[in-house]
Amino acid sequence: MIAVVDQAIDTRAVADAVRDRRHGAVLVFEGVARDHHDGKQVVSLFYEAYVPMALREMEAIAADTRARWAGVSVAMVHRTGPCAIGEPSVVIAVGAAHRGEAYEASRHAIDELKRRVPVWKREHYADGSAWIANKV
Amino acid sequence: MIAVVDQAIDTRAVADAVRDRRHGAVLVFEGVARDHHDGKQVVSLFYEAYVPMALREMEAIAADTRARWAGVSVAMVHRTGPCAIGEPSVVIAVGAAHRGEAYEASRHAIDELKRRVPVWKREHYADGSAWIANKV
Amino acid sequence: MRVVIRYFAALRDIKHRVEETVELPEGTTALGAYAAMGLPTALPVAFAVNMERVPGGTALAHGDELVFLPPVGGG
Amino acid sequence: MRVVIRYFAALRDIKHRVEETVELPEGTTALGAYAAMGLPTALPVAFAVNMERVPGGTALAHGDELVFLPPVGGG
Repeated sequence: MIAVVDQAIDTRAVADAVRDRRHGAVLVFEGVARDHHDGKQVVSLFYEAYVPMALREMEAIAADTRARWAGVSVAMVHRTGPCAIGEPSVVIAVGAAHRGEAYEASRHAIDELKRRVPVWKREHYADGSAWIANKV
Repeated sequence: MIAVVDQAIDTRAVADAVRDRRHGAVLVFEGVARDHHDGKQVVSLFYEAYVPMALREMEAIAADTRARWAGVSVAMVHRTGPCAIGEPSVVIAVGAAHRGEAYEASRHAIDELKRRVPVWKREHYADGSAWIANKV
Repeated sequence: MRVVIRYFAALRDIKHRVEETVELPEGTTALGAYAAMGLPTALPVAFAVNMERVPGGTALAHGDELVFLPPVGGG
Repeated sequence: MRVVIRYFAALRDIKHRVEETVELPEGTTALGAYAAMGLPTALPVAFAVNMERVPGGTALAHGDELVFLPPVGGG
């Protein structure tokens, strides 16, 4: 499952997409809208995506992850539009035979997503807003 | 939330136990009963625990994890009794401001759980069963 | 040649548009198109043509979809 | 002195019991109790007294709960 959605992400569905009788570990990462950034109080987030290219990049990251860690399953869903504090903006699920590869593959997938998937984040504060880039 | 339960683990409830407006990452690890081990086909698993000591050890691991990674939240639930292939035997949720500490704290918690929590696993095969220790 | 340009994030705010179809001289590069649209050269944008990241010096072709990518913030 | 012993996993299979209360001479150690129960010395067990891991040489006290811990397999 690779998707960009404009409503709340169903984390359980993302996790269920990677389940397999051969897997001993399922690791689910949720990137969640948090109420602060660089000392500023954040009221809400807004995500914008270049959707068709984002999907291509997410598919490429999933394929690369499966190639590096043979046998793992990967699902990734990113949200667009307004995202309230506490809600996930991205969910990545990885299933693997053993936990070591689940942790490595999951970390690789989220790091790559943050580096190259064309999605932009606007933080809203009490007194304005700003587009915030990921640290490279 | 630290618990030992004798029925299916509610993964969502474990994840929800660590949610916090200050967290930007929630990482949920599920250890899942898998259908093979060392080349043998596994039909089902059975877990036995020294419950009061298991709870003490899990509390100690959670406290140690929170001490090492300040600000993280930790929840851990282990299951006992029969566990069908594909069902989680353990769920560990970690919430953190940033993903780096979520991955490190989660990995630490499951590694420690596997090392020292008094829980035993019996694998059932088509032709018998055996108690299986974690690799040290 | 005719090229479709789509704008996102800070560039959408500046241009007040989501997408436009423009006529550009043959041989115009991605970076050339960026300058031709009057966008601030100080912005550290990357370029995607037909959803592939390309260097700024890449020459555009008729029918291309061109997107200027500000630093991403997903996750 | 009286000590409660609880058995788990392989040891429960061997003893066919979950728990027993035994009378042991004063000064008996955790390891001594293990031998006194006729359990196979080849098993690599650890010891818990009142839910704390202790060395095998630890002397038991009246009222202690003693558990022999086979290698764990949780997770």
